[in-house]
Order: sequence, then C-alpha cells, then structure tokens
Amino acid sequence: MSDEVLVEISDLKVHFPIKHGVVFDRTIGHVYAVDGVDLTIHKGETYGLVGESGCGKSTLGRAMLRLTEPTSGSVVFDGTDVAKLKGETLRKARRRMQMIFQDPLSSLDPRQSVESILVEGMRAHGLDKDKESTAKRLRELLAAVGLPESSLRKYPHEFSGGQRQRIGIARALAVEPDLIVADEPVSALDVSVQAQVVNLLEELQDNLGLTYLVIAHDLAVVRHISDRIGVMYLGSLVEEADSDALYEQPLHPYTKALLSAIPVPDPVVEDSREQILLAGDLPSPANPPNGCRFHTRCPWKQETRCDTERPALREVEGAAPGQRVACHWAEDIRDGKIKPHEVKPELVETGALNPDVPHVASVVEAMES
Amino acid sequence: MLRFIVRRLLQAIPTLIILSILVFAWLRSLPGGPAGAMLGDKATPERVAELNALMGLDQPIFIQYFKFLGRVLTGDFGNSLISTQPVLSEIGYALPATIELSVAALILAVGFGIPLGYVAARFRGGFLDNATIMTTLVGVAVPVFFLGYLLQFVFSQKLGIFPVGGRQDTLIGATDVTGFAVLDGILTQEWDASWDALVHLALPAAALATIPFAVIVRITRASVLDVMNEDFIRTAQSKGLGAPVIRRRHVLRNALLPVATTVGLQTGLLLGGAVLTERVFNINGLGSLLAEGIERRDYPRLQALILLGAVVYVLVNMLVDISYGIIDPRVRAR
Amino acid sequence: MTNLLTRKKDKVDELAASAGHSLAQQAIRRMARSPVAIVGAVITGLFLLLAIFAPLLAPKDPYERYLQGEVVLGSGIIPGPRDGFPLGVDDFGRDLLSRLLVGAQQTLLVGVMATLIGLAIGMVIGGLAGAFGGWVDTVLMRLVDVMLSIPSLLLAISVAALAAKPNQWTVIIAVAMVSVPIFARLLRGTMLAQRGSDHVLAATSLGVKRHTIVLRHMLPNSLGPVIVQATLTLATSIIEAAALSFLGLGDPDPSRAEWGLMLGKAAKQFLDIRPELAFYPAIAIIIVALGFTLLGESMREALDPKNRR
Amino acid sequence: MALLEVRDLKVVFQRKGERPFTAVDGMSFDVEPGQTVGLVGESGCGKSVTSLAIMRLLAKRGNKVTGSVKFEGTELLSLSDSQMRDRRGRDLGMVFQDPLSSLNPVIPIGLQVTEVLERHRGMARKKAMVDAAELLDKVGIPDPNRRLSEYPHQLSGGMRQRALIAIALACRPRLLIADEPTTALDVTIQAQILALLQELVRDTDTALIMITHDLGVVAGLCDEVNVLYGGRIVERAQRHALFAEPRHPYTHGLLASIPRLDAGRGEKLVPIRGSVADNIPWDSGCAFAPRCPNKIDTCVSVTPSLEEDRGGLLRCHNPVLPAAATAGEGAR
Amino acid sequence: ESQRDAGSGNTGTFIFGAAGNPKMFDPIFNDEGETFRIVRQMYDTLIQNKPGTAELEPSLAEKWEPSNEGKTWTFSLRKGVTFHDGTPFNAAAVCFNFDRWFNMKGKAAQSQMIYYGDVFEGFAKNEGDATGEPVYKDCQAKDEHTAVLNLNKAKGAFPAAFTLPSLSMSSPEALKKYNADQVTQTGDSFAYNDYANLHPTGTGPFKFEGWDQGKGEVTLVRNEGHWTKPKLEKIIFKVIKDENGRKQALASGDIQGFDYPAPADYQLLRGQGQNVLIRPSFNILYLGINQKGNPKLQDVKVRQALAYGINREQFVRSKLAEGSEVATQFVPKAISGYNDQLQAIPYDPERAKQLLREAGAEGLTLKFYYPTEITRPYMPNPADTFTAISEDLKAIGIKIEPIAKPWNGGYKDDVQKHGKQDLHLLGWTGDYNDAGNFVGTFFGREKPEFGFNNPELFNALSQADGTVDKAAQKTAYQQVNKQIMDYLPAIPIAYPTPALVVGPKVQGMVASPLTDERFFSVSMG
Ligand SMILES: Nc1ncnc2c1ncn2[C@@H]1O[C@H](COP(=O)(O)OP(=O)(O)OP(=O)(O)O)[C@@H](O)[C@H]1O
Ligand SMILES: Nc1ncnc2c1ncn2[C@@H]1O[C@H](COP(=O)(O)OP(=O)(O)OP(=O)(O)O)[C@@H](O)[C@H]1O
Ligand SMILES: [Mg+2]
Ligand SMILES: [Mg+2]
Repeated sequence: MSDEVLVEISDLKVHFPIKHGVVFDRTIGHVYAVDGVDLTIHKGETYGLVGESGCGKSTLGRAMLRLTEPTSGSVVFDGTDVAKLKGETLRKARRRMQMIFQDPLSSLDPRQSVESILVEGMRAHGLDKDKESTAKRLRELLAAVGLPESSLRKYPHEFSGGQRQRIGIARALAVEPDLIVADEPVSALDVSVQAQVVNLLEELQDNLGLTYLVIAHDLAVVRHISDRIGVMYLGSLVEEADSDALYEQPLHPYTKALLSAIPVPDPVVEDSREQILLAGDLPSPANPPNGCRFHTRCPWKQETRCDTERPALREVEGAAPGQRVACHWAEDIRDGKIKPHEVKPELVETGALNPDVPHVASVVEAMES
Repeated sequence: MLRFIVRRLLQAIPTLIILSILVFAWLRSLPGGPAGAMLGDKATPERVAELNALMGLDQPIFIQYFKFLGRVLTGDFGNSLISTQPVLSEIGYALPATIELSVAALILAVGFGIPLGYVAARFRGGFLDNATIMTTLVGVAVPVFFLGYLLQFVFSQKLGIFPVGGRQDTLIGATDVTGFAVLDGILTQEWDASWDALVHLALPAAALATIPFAVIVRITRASVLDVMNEDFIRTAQSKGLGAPVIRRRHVLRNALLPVATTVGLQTGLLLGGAVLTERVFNINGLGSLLAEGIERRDYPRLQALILLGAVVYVLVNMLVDISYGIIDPRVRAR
Repeated sequence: MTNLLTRKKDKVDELAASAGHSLAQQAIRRMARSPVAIVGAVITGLFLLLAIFAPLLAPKDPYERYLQGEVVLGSGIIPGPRDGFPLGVDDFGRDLLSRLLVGAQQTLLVGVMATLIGLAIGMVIGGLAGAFGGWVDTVLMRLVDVMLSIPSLLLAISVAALAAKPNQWTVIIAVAMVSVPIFARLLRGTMLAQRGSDHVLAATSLGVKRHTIVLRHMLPNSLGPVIVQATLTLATSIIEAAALSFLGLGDPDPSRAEWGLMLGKAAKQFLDIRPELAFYPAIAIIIVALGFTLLGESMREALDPKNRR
Repeated sequence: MALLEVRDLKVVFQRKGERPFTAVDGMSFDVEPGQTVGLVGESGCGKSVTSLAIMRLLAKRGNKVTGSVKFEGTELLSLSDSQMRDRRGRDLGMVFQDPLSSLNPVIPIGLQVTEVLERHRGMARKKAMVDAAELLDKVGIPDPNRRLSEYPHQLSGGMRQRALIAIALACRPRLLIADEPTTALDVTIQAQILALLQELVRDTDTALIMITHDLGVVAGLCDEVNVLYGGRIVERAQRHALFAEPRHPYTHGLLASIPRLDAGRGEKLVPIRGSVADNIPWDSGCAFAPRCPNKIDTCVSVTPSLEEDRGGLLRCHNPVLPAAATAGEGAR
Repeated sequence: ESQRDAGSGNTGTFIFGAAGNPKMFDPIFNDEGETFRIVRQMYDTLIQNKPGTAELEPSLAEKWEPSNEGKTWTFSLRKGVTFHDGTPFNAAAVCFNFDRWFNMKGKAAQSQMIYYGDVFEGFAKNEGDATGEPVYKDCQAKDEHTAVLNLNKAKGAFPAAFTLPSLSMSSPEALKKYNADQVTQTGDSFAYNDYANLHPTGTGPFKFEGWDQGKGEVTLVRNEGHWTKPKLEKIIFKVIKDENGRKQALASGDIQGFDYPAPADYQLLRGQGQNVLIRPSFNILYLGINQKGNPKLQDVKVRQALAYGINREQFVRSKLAEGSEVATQFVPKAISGYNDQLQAIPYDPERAKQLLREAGAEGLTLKFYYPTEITRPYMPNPADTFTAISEDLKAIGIKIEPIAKPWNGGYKDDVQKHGKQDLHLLGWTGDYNDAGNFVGTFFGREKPEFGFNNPELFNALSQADGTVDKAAQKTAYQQVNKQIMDYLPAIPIAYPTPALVVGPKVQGMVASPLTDERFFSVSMG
C-alpha cells in the first residue's frame, strides 16, 4: 500500500429520475441513490464499502466505472476524470478498472465458453496479440484463480458457484486492471466457499498489486479484507476509517448500531453483547429525510441540528488518524455526554416510488417481463 | 384509480392517431379507388374520373387526411358504397350480432376454459391433463372456417340438432327492441324467440370460441401451476387453511391475472375470427360487413370498421388493464 | 435487488449443471424424454421430407387434367378413387394424391417464408428497440402497438388487398406482417432484460464495443424464446394463409397445388358433393400445424427454467 | 415427553426418469417446550425439506416421507389431511425465508392475518380484525390499523417479515419453525427480527426450530444446535459446547472459514475445500469425506453413524481433537 | 306481452335468399341485381318482358307506337291504376317521371344514374364533363291516359329499353313528399333520401312494408288492387351472403328460393326436391384480347390460334351449368341479330400450334388477367374459368403470366381503361333485347380493352344501330356478327345459363333470360 492516490471521487451524485406520465413520461422525482460522496482510494489498498441494501453502494461502484452515468461530481482515476471521458477514450480507459459481480452466474454469458469469456476483454484492448501468447496468458489466468486448464472449453453452468466467481475474477484480471470493484463478491456463495474467494482476492492483491473497492453488506467480511472502510447510509458516507479503528471506536451512531447488530458465532460474546437495535427501516432513497439522513432512526438524535442540517464528513479530535464521521454530535456521543433514547419507528412510505415494484407501461409488458 | 384509468385512456390516443394515419394511407393506396367501387359494373374510366373529382380525391393528400380525420371525429364515416346506407347505421345494425356472437364465444371460452385449465393444473400429468392439452393443441390447429363448416355439416346437416345459420328463424317474427336477439326475447317475454336465437348462436359461437378457449385453457393451467408453486401458497397451507379457501382466495385470484390479459388479447382474435365465422354461418354482423367491404372495396365502410376494430381492441385492453388494477394492487400503485 | 433471492436460482442451475453440457443440449435431452416433443418432431420431420421430395413421390403430374372429360359439375360429378387415382381427382380431373403431396412443398414454402420474413422484420424492429432503448424504443413500440391493435386477420387482409400485383408473395407477406409485432415485442422484451443484466455490464466494463455486445451477447441470449415463437408461428402462418385463400385473397394462380387454396376452394364449393376434396387438405393442414405446435410447445417447455426442477 | 419428536425422518424425491434423491436421510431430534433448536448447514443440506416434512407441506407427489414425527405424542405423518390442517397454524406455526413472496400480493395484510384466526379460532371477521391489529402491534408494526388494509408491496422487507411472524404466532402455536427468517434482510433489520423472535418465544413459552446457515444467528439464539450435512445430522451439541469445541471437521471448517468481527484482522480464513456439489452419497461412506481435511481410509468405505460424544452427538470417524484447533490448515 | 303477429309459418309468405343487401329502392339510382329483384316486385315499367322471354308485352302502357322515324313514342296507358300511396297513375305521372330524370341536378345524381345515362345519354343541364347530348326532348300528357315522348334522335334500344327496371314509374306525390331528388355527398360516398330508403312508392304487385337492416330482411306485402292479381301475401328478401348458407337455408326450409346456385350443386338441389329453373342464356362470356398488349396479337392467325387452342366444349360441359352452350359469336341466341349461320370454332390444338408457327409466335408469353372476389351470371367462377383456359393455352405452347385482380379492386380499370393485359376474362349480360347492347358496347369504337382500330367495323356497327326498321336491323347485325368473327377481336367462349332455384312448394315462378322474374304469378303450394 502506498499513499499514492489512485481514485479520487468528489461530490459524486447519481440521481435516477423517476418517470411517470400520462402520455409522455415526465420526471416526477428522483431516487437519490448516491448523493454527494467524497472518497479517495490509494494505490494498492482495499477500500470496503458497507451499508444496508439500497443505500447506493452498487450505484457508487458503477458510477465510478462509468457503468452508470453520474449526475454530477468527478471521478479522477489516476489523473483523468473518468466522468468526462467519451467514446473510444472511455472504452480504452475501461481496461484499467474492472468489476466483479455479486451473482456469479448471471454475470457470465451462458453461451460463452470460459475461453471466450476470458479472451473477449483481451481482444477488445488488443491484448491477444498472437495465439501462443494468448494461450499462455489464459493458462496463467486460470492458474491465478485456481481453476484447472480443462475449464477453458466448459460453459459457466458447468461450474459450482465458487468456481464461477473465480471465472468472473479471471475475466477481470485478463485485461490487467489496476482497480477492481467487487460488488458483493461473496454474498451469493455458501459460507464454506466464501472463504476461498476471499482468500483468492487477497492473494491476487498481494501478487499483482491490485487496488480493490469491495462492496458488501456483511461488515465482518468487509472488515476482514479491507484496509479502510466507508459506511454508507442512504446515498452518502456517514463514516470512514481504518478497518481496525472503525471496529475499535465507531463514531457514528449508525456504525455503532451496525456493528452491534452483526451476530458473532460465539455464544459467549453473543450472551454478553450489548445490542443497539435500530427502529424502523431505511427510508426510501427517493424521499430521503432532511438534515441528517439517519435522524429518523438515531437513538442519539438531538432536538437541534439533526433534522435540519446535513452533517458533513469531518475529522474528529482524538479519533484515529484518517477517521472521519458525518455526525454533528460525534464527540458528545463518544464521550457519553449524550445518552441514547428510544425511537419510535417511523412509517416508511413505499408505494409509487417503491423500487421493489417494477415499473411497466402496460399489462402486456408486465406479462413479458 | 381514476387517475390510472384516465392515464390509460390518454395513452391510447397516440396509438389511435397513428392508426388513423395508417388506415387513411392504406385506403388511399388501394387500387381501384372508391369511385371505381361505387360505379361497379358500369364503371367507365370517364365516370370514374368524374366521380373522383367530385369527391375531392384529387386534392392534396394531407387535406384529404384532415378532412377525413374531421369526419371521423364527428362520427361521420360517410355512406357505404355497397348499400348507400350511412356506415355508422350499418355498423349499428351489425354490431349487436357480432357482440352477441363474440360474447357468446367468450362466455364459452372463459366458462369452459378457466375451469378446465384449472382442473388440468390440479391433476397435472394425469390423463385429464394430457387429454386437455392435446385437445387444445388440436383445437388451435384447425382452421376456423373449416371447423365452422364441419360443425354445420355434422350438427345441422347430418344430425339436424342446430340450425344451419342465421340469427333467428325469419318466421318467428320476433320483436326488435335492442337488436340483440336473445336479449330482445327476454325483454318482450318472447321466450321462444330468445331460445331460437340461442340455438342459432350455439354453433357459430362454438366455432369462434375454439381458439380463445384453447389459449385460455393453457394460460390458466400454466398460471395456476405457477401460483401453486409460489411461496405464499405454502404460507396459506401452513396456516391450516382448507384447500377450497386456498384455491379460491389465494390461487385463483393470482392465477387470473395473466388469464385476464389473455382474454383481452383474444378480442383481436375474436374480431378476426368473426369475419370467417359470420360468413360460414350467415350472420349479418361486423365480420360479414367487413368481408363484403373488402370484397367490394367499400372504402368508407372499411375505414370505419378497421378504426372501430382497433378502438375496441384498445378499449378492451384498457379495461383489462383496469381490471388488472382491480385484481392486483401492485399495478394500481402506479 | 435483494441479494439473497438469487440463492434459489443458483440451486436450480446447480441441478442443471449436473445434467450435462451446453444449455441447448440439455433442452434437447429434456425434449427427447417428452412424448409430445417426439410426436411433434416426427410429424414435422415427415412433413419436411415430404415437402422436399414431393415431386419424386407424386405418382402423377399434379397439374395434368387427366380426367377432365369425366367431370360434369352441372351433374355434380367429380370422379372418385379408381385405378391410378387412389384418392380420386379434383374438379379439373387432376390427381388428388399428387396434388396433396406436391401441396406439402407449397405449404411449407408459404409457412416458412412467411415466418422467416416476419421473423426478420420483427427482429430488426425488436432488436433496434431493445438495443437502443429510449426514444427509438418508444417510437418503434408505438408502431408495434398499432400493428397489434389491428386484429391479425384484418391486418393480413389489409396487406393482401394492398398488393398492386398480387402473387404468391402477397399472401406470404400478408401473413408475415401478422407475426412482425409478436416477434418484435418478444425480442425487445428479452433484449431489454439483457441490457440490464450483469454479463452485459461486465462486457461493457471490459471495454467491448457496443455493437459487439449487442450482436454477441444480447442477441444470442434473446433468441431462445424467438425460436420457439417461430416454430409456433409456422403453424399459425399455414392456417392464416388458408384463411386468406378462403376469403379469396390467396394465390393468384388458382391451380397451384397448395393446401390452403385447395381447402378454401373445396370447402366453399364441394363440401356437399365431394367432401374429401376439402377433408384431405384440411387434415393435412391440421396435422402439420399440430406438429409444429407440439414441437414449439415442447421446446418452450424445455427451455423454461421453471421446468428444470 | 418432548413436544416434538422426530425419528428417522427420511425424504426421498423421485421424479420420473430421474434417479431418486434423498434430501433428508434419517433425521432424528427432539424439541422440548420452550426450547430453541437450531438446524444449520449450507445450502442444499436439507434444512427446508426437513421443516416442510414436519409441517407436511411437501407436494403430494414426487416424494416419499418415511420415519416418524410425533407432536405431543401424536404421529403427524399418519394424520389425515384435514386433521393435519387443524394442527397447522394452530399448534405449529411457520415463518419462511422470503417475506415478499411468502405473502399473497393481491390480498390486504389484514385478511392474511385474520384468515388464520377465523380458521382456528372461529372468530368473526370483525373481531379477528381487532385481534389482528393487536398482533401487528405486538410484532412491532407501527400504526397497525392502517396496515391492515395495505398490501404486502406497500410494506418494507422488515415489516413484511414481522407480519409473517404475526401470522405464524396468531394462534399461539406450541411450536414455531422459522426457516431462515432473516436471510433476505439487512443486518440491522435482522437484529430486530431476531430480538423479536427471541422475545416472543420467551414470553409465550413456544418452542422454536431455527433454521439458518448463519452460525452467528445460532450462537445467539439456540439452546441446542444440529449441524446438517447432505441431509444428515453430523453433529449435535449445546451451543456453548459446539462453538467452544466443534468436533466434526465440517463444523470446525465452517467456523474457521467465516471472518469474525471480533477477531484480529490479519488472520487468514481457512476455507473448506470444494463445495457441496462434491459430496458423495451417504451409503458408501462419509458424505463429507471428499472435502474433509481429517479424512482417513475408513471415511470412504464405512458410513459413520451418529454416536454419543461428550453430551452431544457426532457422526465422524476422525473427529477434530480439541487441541488441534488449526486442523483445517492447508485445505486448498 | 308481445305484439307480433301470430301468423308465423304463413303459407302465403315467400322467403327469398338474397346474396347481398339492396342499396335503396329508388329505381333510377340503381344499377345492380339484388336491388332490382326487389324493385321489380314493387314497381311497374311502361313495357315489360313477357315472362320467360325477351319479348315485349304491355304493362303500364297497353300500347306503344313509334312515329317520326322513331323520335316520338306514344304510350296508351292502362286505366284504373293507382300508386301504392293511393294517387292515380296517369300520363302526367309518366311525364313527371321522365322530366324528373331529365332534370336531375347535382353531379352526384347524374353519375349515379347509370341506366338513364346509357339510354338517354344526357341531361337538361349537363354538369361535369362527361355526359353527352340528351336523347330525351320532352314528354306531353296528351290526355289522362296518353303520354307522348319526344326524342332528339332515334335509337335501336327503343322500345326495349322501356322495360328497364331503372325506368320504373314512381308516384310523383311520394317523390316530392320524401325529397327523392335530394342526393347528398358524404365523404367518399352518396346518401339518398327517405323516398329511396323508407317510402318507395310504385304501382307494382307488392308494396313495401319494411327493411330490417339488422336482420337483413326486406318485407313486401300484396298490393290487392294490382291487375296481375298477385297470389302471395308477403315476400321476404332475406340476405344470406354465403353461397353455402343459401344452399343450406333452402335445404332446411328457412328460405324458399335463391338466385345463381353453383352448377356443381344442381344435382344435389334436385335430389332434395328443389326446382332448379334454368334461364335461357342472355349472356356472353368472352376471352378478351388486347392487341396493343403484345404486337403478336395483331396477327389474326395468333388470335385464331388462341381460339382453336381452347377446349370450350369441355369447359362448358365440365364447368358450366346444363343448358350452357359454346358461343359462336358475341350475341346470345335470344337476341335479334344472332347469326345462326356461324359455327363455333372447333377445338383443334394441332391447328392452333400450326397457326402459331406460321405467325412466328411460338413461345409467346401473355399476361392473362382475371377477376377475383366476384361471381357474374356469365362467369360463375372466374378462377376456374381462368384455370381451364390457361391450361389449354399452355398446352399449345403459350406461356401464361397469371394476374388476379379483385373485381372492385381495379380489375375493370386495368383491363378497360389502362389495357394492361394481353388476355382477360370478361362478359356481358344483356339489359334488353338489342344486339347493339352487346356488340356495339364491345366493338363500337376504339377501346383500350381491345386495343384495335377497325373503322370498317365501327362503321358497320353504328349503321346497324341507327337502322329503325327492326327487320333490316336484324339483318344488319347478322352481317356485323359475321364480320366480327372473321376479324376475331376477342374470343367468345360460352353462353352460360344462370339458374334460379326454388323450393318444392313454390309454384308459378318463371325464369327469365333477363333475370326479370316478377313474383306476381308465384304461389306457395
Ligand atoms: N437504474 C436504476 N434506476 C432507478 N433506480 C435505481 C437504479 N439502480 C439503482 N436504483 C435505486 O438506487 C438505490 C440504490 O441502489 P444500489 O443498487 O446502489 O443499492 P445497494 O446499496 O447496492 O443495495 P444492495 O445491497 O441491495 O445491492 C436503490 O433504491 C435502487 O432502487
Ligand atoms: N421438490 C423437490 N424436488 C426435488 N428435489 C428437491 C425438492 N426440494 C428440495 N430438493 C432438494 O433437496 C435438497 C435439500 O433442499 P433444501 O431446500 O432442504 O435445502 P436447504 O438446506 O433449505 O437449502 P437453502 O439454504 O438453500 O434453503 C436440495 O438438494 C434440493 O435440491
Ligand atoms: Mg448492490
Ligand atoms: Mg431452505
């Protein structure tokens, strides 16, 4: 790990328009999927991103790779602003940033053999110069992810979940990227297999000097592989810290709650654990609360500021170096000056803007999907 | 809900506009032209040219279109070239027959199709299921007009159970109130007339119903099977609910969603099928108006009928969407 | 969206994986076990063979009016079966058996060409809409909506009536137009689903060119349902063509040995005096349509992931 | 007498043209009143099938269930369908994994709750509605009266799961089976649901069978834990014993392969090699043998039986020794 | 309680199956058979055809006399006749009718009055650019029962033309009362007034009772005072568009008669006990040749080759109804001017091939047009006709390019106006007994349909038409017919016999060559 910055994201916003209309669709609102995120990833480090489902982790990851158009903000990758690239330059730039997906099967084209999956990216960037070197490269890749050479002729559905994920990783590695965004790389895998993939990722980083952005909702996994962790809540970062620091001393109430909610496979710990139970659910990203996004569920919520003023990510005195938190009262909470209180769960309005309900224009369309 | 309905209504407008352009363009590009058709047997080239000038068919095409649109919007489709009667009144006379036929066919198709589809699903893989599937597959493969003739041949010519065609016995002298023969008989308490009309309906409705019936059976079966595999059915079972309640409350309602859509989509088929069925069974409905109109290139009539067909189709599907909204709260939410 | 719902699917695929090699092979294996599929395949296979070798199989020239001298329509006389004419002759004294055999070829031509044309146009429309989305999609789908909103037979009639110089292709194109919106919608639906799928995203992030993605990833993965639909459309096309013939919008060469034409004519004219003239082509049409339907349905069943359990 | 006695439960799936597949292979366990019993194991090890077999919710055809399931001394497997229906929802409740698909999308929540009350308590709809609102309130759904007339899609995931729990507990069943009730939920919501379940079970003295693949959940909740592999129990122990000294290499492997929040960060995870797909049928040896780091020759030739082991049960020829805490090393 | 009459099953009711809806019932605006059939029962003309023939007999006029070289016609009218509305029929009414037609205004009206145009050629005030000099001059009511019609020129069509149903007599009162002359244009079509739709008023044996368009039924009731003493109480014309439908309705007794049964069904119908009444032929079916279409066709040898190459004998026997005959010329036998010296060109394929060889026209390819979606009395099945002829022609080595066009979808335009064809099928049904109505219409001048210019022939035809003396005219036409067959501008194929079928109980129906059946003599046994 070095101090050299590989990616610098500033004030990144991704707002998905919600379209709805009588004859022609109008935008009647936005899903504030990512709403002003600043984030820096250093060369060779693993940055972990955690948060509840729907808080915008994947969107952030995708926007970073320009797989989703950012609404505003910049993503400077090794000196160039990815958010402003176009056409062929963008396509070329993609070589250095790759992605690993959550669902190992659906992210592989069922009709492509492993060989063609792996060669495709190389071809797109002119890396498959001659047959021999390509074949050699393929062997290397397979070896790197621990798959037998016979895999090349096989098709994705002939592999187990863990093996498929390895294929996905190999595909990403094929174009020799600098950065890999791994979006929930292990959450679809069986627990016993998770470890294999986690270990593989770590190993590859050691050998190839890769930089990772690992997205997961499982804090234990994230903490295990990350150097630094960002905790996201409803489109923005609420806390960022070194992996150990975050666990040692979480500053944001949400981080505290999150940490305390994760069950530990140890009855002794479990029996004695003090849990902070959050009330209610994550509010809809289409209709985020004013002020601090977390104030509707925060046991430490104060009368002032919380529901009016949006806290910025800031360093707190006495905290670990590099630890930043977006809470007005972080110091007081840490010092025990503010006591938690009970929160009545608020109704989370779903309905028209509920992303769970797919939008279709007509019944015929609904039938087709 | 109201907003939902209004929205669906408004959404149909662009479709109908494009349709009107297409219909207009289609008619203008057909060979022969209205004048030729109007003059029929005695059309001489001079007379045709004269008549064309007279009817403004030599004017710029977009002027013709806007005139056409203006008339259509006021419900004026002109007079039929064949009968010289206003097309609208022609349609008015023919509509009841076709509605009666289509509704009867739809009742048959739905009335038998849904239960059969359901039963087939319940006994999936059993004899009944396989027999049902085979029947419906064969049903779809038989050309409608041939089936019509076949039914006629067997049931009226050979067995003499049903009349060969028409809507009602001429000499029964039924009183005409609404134009719907069955309904009229009920309204005027001429039970024999009602019965006679029903008997006349049986064969054509059966012929017309085959394809929708087959489709409905299969969709129902598939969708019941789908629903039966849903998690919430297991939830219902884990509550200890009896099979009838589960069937009624949980399976059927969810399973009906795709069926409702299919029924909507079948209206198009029904209209197309009516052309064939009405011809075979000598029913003076929209289908035979249409067949005759095409044969004799009755432009005013054709444009009215095609527009009407599309409007009906769009409206029916809108109704389906709305009923979908009623059955499924998730749709209503939008 | 919820990340764990995929678990279920995964298991299904695990099972699939145990079965064999490529997805297509598995589907074929599943079909080989289904009697419905076998019947369908046998019928269509026989029909194809018949169609291809019809001229060799036909015992007589299907266009030669062998027994015309014996036809007296005014007295309702059309000679029935006799030596050399196992099924009798038609109203021109032509050998019915030969005409039926050669008719397979014509019928296949109409069915296949209509389906192919419908497929081609539908796929262009659906493919463009699905690949580009946005306003291209909106415009194209509106067009398709309109086509859908005209009852299919009406659409076919309209197209057939439009032809300046009707010929065999008129019918084919008319019938093809009916299936265009169906194919278009189907392809568009699956393509749109592909657009958002992870493997397309993966290809994008690899820097694969857009048209390559569309042609190599989105399109091939959307073809399954389209192929199934095409098989089913073959059946309906044949029937639809018969209906057009019945309505008098068929082939301008009335002597062509084509089942729809033969049926349409005989059903109208000779049902009373020689019903066989209608029955034979009708049965032929029904069997062939049934064959294609059976094949298509069992293909659909085999490809449907729900049925893999 | 135990509340629930499962003896030698076996479920064989048999499809036409396919080899019979034994999903649950001689499962035996007891559940005492008020006790929480965990069933843990990876995907496909037969957890759900076990629970469905107990509830008799498996499809009528395509499978064969043998063995015995006694509930309060009554043999459930030999009850008539209608007798069994009387029990389901009243004596035995169940909560499923996916709260969205487990609720009927086109029926208001209220009806889905009252339905069970009407069925077993013979309540009138009106009265049942009042009770339903109370139930929703008890499981922590805010503004319950309003929710009664809402549809599942209008609720968030956590709320849906609460509603499902309300339905399962509506008639105060003696036994609740929860099949991965939190798998589809976020951790913060999972914590809420687990706390809720724990509280309800404690308050009403209901026995709970907790099915999960998350060892963490078991550690906090269960009294006794059964670890499943390939349709059989491979290890059973009180939870403290199990986590302190896992004896079966599989259990051990599971524990070693998951990152722990409270552990030091540098430690490398120790995965179990291979995957569930690699297991072999139980009849010729130990199903886990192909993946087992402790494998000895006997493992592939002799099927291990479930035997008493330090107060628990163990199915292993070569268990992990308490000292050899790092026996799984080098698994890859 | 229902109000309908209890008398269902009435034996005095005759139900006739019509193939299509009538247009409306103002005779002068009509031009097609389905309507005329009904009009004939409600109206009388001045002169009528003797039942079963094309000979003239008195109707409203008891006597008719030409004078002034055929330019004046004096009609002595039947006495004691009243219109259905009770107003008297007299010379004033006759003149009112003629004046009404002559003075009709509005282009719409004029272009719809096809038979008037054919006979009288022009109007008082011609609008548009197509109509010519009027033949009609004026009409005088000399006394109550004598009407005098003055013409501007003589025409061979008279007096037979006075039998045209279009020239039926309507009640002047009713015409005025129900605004008969108000014809309006709506969109691409015309609309007629109440007279035509609701109150047709003639003097005929049956009165209009109602038109139920929903059921497709027109009901007429007996006109008690009519001099023919009609026997039927009621006639219902019931529309059954499908040929099979009519056949089956007849079999089941739903109807008691219909027109133009298919030849193939005659035997079947007779087997059921129905009466198939075969009309003497008044038609001609011909194979048109367009000499402009292909230069080879200008060689008479090629045209003759075509004639020799067609097996008309077999076609007529196997495909047409009994009674049909091979045509020897372009007028049917019943027409005055028919030349019985002429023999049918025999079928001789060898001769045909030889002629083609001589003309150097082997391997000729011809565009052969035929109509679809139509049956005509002279061509019950165009597709079959086409098949039979084209197969014959193929057999003598001519290549055929088949072109089918819907009758109303431009067929007539293509063949008669644009002359796109080389060969085509067409025919003609005579309107009245006049050879000029046949050959004059076909070959009277240069037409795109045939694409030839033969002044000699044109001249001969116009002279024959102008001949007032009937005997002289007959000879003239016999000459012309021979001339035509020598020149062979087209090939006459057959004189088909359209039939009419009625149920076993129907008595007194007399089939007319002109399809001019009047039902007054019909009764139900
Ligand atoms: N293409 C899109 N159009 C509209 N809304 C979207 C789109 N993609 C994501 N969203 C919405 O943006 C929000 C953030 O989604 P995102 O997928 O980034 O969340 P996440 O943190 O990755 O959640 P998960 O853990 O479930 O993967 C969600 O509310 C989602 O519904
Ligand atoms: N209806 C069925 N027919 C055939 N096999 C089945 C059926 N249901 C389950 N199985 C098989 O039985 C085995 C056990 O399934 P089960 O659902 O009990 O697993 P599980 O432990 O609940 O897994 P998960 O954690 O994924 O829910 C699996 O291999 C599964 O494929
Ligand atoms: Mg995500
Ligand atoms: Mg499970």
